[in-house]
Amino acid sequence: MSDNHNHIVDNSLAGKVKEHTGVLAARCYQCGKCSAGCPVSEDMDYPPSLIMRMLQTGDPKDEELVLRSKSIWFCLTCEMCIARCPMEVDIPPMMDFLRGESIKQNKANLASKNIISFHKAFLDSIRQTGRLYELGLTLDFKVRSMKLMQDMSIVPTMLAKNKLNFLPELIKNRRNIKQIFQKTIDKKEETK
Amino acid sequence: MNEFEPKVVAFVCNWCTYAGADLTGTSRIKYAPNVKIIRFPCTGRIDFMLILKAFAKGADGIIISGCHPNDCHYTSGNFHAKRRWMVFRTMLDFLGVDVNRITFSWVSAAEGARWAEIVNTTVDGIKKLGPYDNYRKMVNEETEVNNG
Amino acid sequence: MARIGVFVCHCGENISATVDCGKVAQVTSDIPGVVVSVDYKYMCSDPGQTMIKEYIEKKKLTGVVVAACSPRMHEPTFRRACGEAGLNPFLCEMANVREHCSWVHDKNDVTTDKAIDIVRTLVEKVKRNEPLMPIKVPVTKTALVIGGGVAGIQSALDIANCGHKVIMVEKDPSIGGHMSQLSETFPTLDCSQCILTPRMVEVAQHPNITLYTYAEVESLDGFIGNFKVKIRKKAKSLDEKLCTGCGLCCTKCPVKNIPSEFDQGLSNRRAIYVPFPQAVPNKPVIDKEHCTYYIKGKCKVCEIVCPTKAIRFDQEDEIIEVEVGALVLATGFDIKRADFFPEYGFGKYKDVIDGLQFERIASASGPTLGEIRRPSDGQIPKKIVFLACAGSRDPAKGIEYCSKICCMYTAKHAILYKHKVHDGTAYIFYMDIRAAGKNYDEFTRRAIEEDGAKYIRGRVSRIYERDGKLIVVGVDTLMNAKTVEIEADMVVLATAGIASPGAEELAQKLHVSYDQHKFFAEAHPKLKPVETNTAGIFLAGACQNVKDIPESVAQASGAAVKVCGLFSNDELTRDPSVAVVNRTAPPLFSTCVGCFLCQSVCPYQAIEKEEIKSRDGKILKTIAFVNPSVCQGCGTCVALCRSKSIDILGYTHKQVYAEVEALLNTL
Amino acid sequence: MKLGFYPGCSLEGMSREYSDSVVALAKRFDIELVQIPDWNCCGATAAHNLNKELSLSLPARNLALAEKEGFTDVVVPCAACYSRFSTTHHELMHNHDLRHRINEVMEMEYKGTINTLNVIQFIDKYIIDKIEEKIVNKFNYKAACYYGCLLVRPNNILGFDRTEDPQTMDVVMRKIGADSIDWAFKTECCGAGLSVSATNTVARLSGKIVDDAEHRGAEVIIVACPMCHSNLDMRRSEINKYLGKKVTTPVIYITQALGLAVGISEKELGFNRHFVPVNFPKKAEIEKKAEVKTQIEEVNNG
Repeated sequence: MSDNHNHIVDNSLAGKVKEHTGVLAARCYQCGKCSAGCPVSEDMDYPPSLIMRMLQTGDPKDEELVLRSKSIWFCLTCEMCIARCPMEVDIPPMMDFLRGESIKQNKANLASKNIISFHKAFLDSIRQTGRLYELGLTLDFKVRSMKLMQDMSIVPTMLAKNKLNFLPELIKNRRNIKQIFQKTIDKKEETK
Repeated sequence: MNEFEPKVVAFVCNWCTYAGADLTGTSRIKYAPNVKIIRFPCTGRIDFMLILKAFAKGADGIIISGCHPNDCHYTSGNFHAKRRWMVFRTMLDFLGVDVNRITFSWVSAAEGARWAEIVNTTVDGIKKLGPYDNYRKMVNEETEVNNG
Repeated sequence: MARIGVFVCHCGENISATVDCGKVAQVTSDIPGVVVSVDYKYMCSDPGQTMIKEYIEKKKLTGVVVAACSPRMHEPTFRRACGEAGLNPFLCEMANVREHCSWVHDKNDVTTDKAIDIVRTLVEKVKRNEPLMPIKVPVTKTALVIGGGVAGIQSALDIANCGHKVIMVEKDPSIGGHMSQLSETFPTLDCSQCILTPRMVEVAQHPNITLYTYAEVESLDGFIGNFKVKIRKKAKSLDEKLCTGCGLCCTKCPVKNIPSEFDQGLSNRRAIYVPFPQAVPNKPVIDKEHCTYYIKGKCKVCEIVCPTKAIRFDQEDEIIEVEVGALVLATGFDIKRADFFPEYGFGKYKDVIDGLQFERIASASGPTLGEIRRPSDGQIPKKIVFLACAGSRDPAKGIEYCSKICCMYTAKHAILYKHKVHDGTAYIFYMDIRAAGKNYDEFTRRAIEEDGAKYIRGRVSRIYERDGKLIVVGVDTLMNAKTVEIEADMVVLATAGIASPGAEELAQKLHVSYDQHKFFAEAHPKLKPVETNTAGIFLAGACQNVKDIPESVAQASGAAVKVCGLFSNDELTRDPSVAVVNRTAPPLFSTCVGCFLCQSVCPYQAIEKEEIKSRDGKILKTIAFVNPSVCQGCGTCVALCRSKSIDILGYTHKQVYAEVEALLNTL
Repeated sequence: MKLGFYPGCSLEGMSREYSDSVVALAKRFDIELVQIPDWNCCGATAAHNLNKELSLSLPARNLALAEKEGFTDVVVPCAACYSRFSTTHHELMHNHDLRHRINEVMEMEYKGTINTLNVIQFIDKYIIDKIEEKIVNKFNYKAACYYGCLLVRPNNILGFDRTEDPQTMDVVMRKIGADSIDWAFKTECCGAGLSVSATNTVARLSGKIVDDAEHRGAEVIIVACPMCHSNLDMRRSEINKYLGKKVTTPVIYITQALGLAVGISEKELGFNRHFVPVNFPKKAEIEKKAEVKTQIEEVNNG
């Protein structure tokens, strides 16, 4: 009610988060329940509650760290944080937004490039075929991440147990899918 | 600045809504200045002819507010008000008075924020409806007829 | 011709910050009938009031309008001033330009114009005011105290010791409230029972106090100084005069497995029981819901064993009617059970308990006789974890406000634990330590420094059981939000304090207002903390919001003083704004046609039939008559009267219609 | 009866045994699951990690297609897809501008008539009441029902069971004679999308889950999500490495468990595709067990 009245544009990262996801960083009172419950907080350089704090400070240095952090890429969007947050601060959509922002500004964390390249490979597979082509995905991922040997142990078994298709499944209306990509993610990347 | 600023009269009871509006002040919650309050001991006292009077004299909207059901300082005044309002409302409607210009609500002594909210929503609503000239015109014509 | 004086107050900056008071004075001086209009920094100050008085005399004023704060604030002040200057107090009205104008709008012309309109409105009203004489009503010098906790006890004793009669109503079988359940009290660690029980006994024995336990207020009528209260005495199935409180019945009753309310379900009681050994009165009641006789129609063991034949199965609830002059509400609070927190497993795991249960475990009179033993297997917990804010400050699952007492009692729990389990470790997960109070912060420091309580700043995400241990998964936000896992033997949740279950219903019975959390609302957040909006009803203790013992007791004494102050007069002057039926010259006598619709709606049965007789006693007309000492001035009859024959003094048709016109600036 | 069916990519590939078991089970109850024609991948975690509109458009296309086919209930066995579908539906229904934008992006219209069912909801709605009379051999094992994240969270959107200590799966399993154990990792995350990219993390998270289940004497872990399955099953060697012990507790889909109970062959259910061998005691023993159990019950009741 009250904040409807001020129309000042907030250019801080927290401001952008508020604008795009409706999440008000200031609402977090740093109880840390999210960090306590987060399954990957020990893989994160900054557990969720710390990310919230860094948004609260509004210090450009902190915002930089957030966008370059591993944390935003390790977030599994398992929704545990919001399920237990006493202040109902909806972190997962915020993380989604931060990832997008991080890529836009070319600040994606290097140590997390596997995750990112996996996501990209995943999307490309859809872009080409309309569906996920797992074998292709794994190979593509290996090329992107240069982890040629990883998982080689299980791939044969996967084939043996015919868990992997040799040939990709193609959907008919691939044009449609391509359009969807062009109108959304590609466009976004141009604008950056 | 030449946007239409409606005149809204609020008839409120002394024990709940008047005190509630005081609390709005004490807690410094801002609201639209278009509303002016007239204090009654109880909504039960409010004579609905006042509504017509107010419209005739230039009000564009009206708020009537008292204690929540069961909370009336006088046990049942607000129930009588409510019941009479039910009847009166349909009558006004029948007579062609725009009942959307009248807000009937409960605000307790502890609901400062709620009072501000009700005022703002009512004022916004009336702004959309515009000034209530046609009622005033109607009334004045009548008086002319009576005089002529 | 009216001669009105307008006095515009700046209230320091409070009004003048957004309203141009000078302009208000200047513009309103042009209103016909206004002979003087001035503004001043503090009207309510002595010089301010003197100024008003001087103008009344100098200008021969017939009415005064003070444009300042809410009439609920200073109307009495200014009316008294007018009275002192020889002007009838009811010819003084207040224009509320602070709460309803300067505080809620920004600084600009619109706000000033609104202030002017408000003043104009009251000028037009006051022109039409009639001098009124306050109505005098007698005061019944007996107080009713609802609730027998520490607050109720304090109020009752204070009032009784001032020589006034007190009636105390307690819904449970014994007085004592939550305080009697506590082990030791912060910040001094003195034993709760030791300081409370003497006062409980004092209440029972005080010549001025009548105690009704196992009783509740049924209804309330009347008004300040003259309330009529119906009290329901629930059947105890016992003749209290005969019962000696030997307690034999309680040992023989075959129904053994009812969870004890007093021990928070950690022990069992019988169907006929005394809630706890020090109960006052120390006499049993039969719990009809569980008693075999009331369920199956046979048993009567208690009746057989009772040496004085005091059991009365046929006893009925009894309604007692009393007249009192004032009420003190001391119904206390309740704790929110923590089972709305599935992630903490309260109710699933026996050894996850709440604060009040820990009090019972730590209490010498408790189920473990004061030894810290966990409920599941009676083992002594070597690692214990306390969770602060388990429900408080939690809009998602609990309540948004801070329960205030948890920080302190959790620190106390940690200390008590360390005193009883020397080789044990106490962990406390907290967000903030709120220890504002005399010797409070020192107390929490003591818990940390002397008794080695391990405070961890962060919340707990979840608790699960594994191999008989409770795995507490929390975080330390002072260590880069590092996750902390503790294998605990017992967990104590500092659950939130909430309004007691019956609060809303009671508030509605008594017509006192309450807030969104169902706590009773004080008349003014700062200046009237013990009054309610209903004159003659006062607040004591945690029924207003969660309070600790010292605060409750202080407020209780405050309420007591208010009551005694009220009782220091033999009669009260009441606001004379009551309804009157108009009288006109014969042969009409009154426009009242005697339909008596008004009679049917009057909530106070204040309207009677009046017969107008001729000299030779012939009844000429029967019209309505309003009894001024009964009428409360709600005005429902006024709005209802079809012939507009009833008017309410201070809110007459003339006045309100004039107000409407003035408000719309069309006079 | 015909119902809409969205297998999703993993059910076509890595986890086709899941898809097979769902279809086979449905058939047993005379329900035909009809695939949404020309369905596409929902984008799973990847899409909404990188671009919001994309992450909504991909599922929206499928919803729209389903709507065109005139389905109302669409069964989506993959928890990830289920979550994406539900979220998309919720977002589009609560934000009109967004809905228009997305419709425009995919050049199709989604009105919002589709009701997405996860596999448990499907069982609950169409199968559970009829299952008793069809049970051939009781599935009487100690089962740890694992829900993972995406089935129960976020509750305000999915509104399926409660986020902490959910019960629906357990109820179903008890119906077919299983003894569903109370354990602590029902809804902890398995590592989901990080399976390929951050294997160690997955090993740790899934490790804790498998360990707790085994520790509490579970003979089998029941799942309803291909990602959970691949992490708990395919990644078992990494898991065991992390735990430093060999845990052999098999992981099967709830539909496979029900399948067994109503007498569908292990082959048909595709047990051979699992990494961790699923070898339950022979049927005879099961039946014996069952008899004993029923006898005991009779004794208790009589």
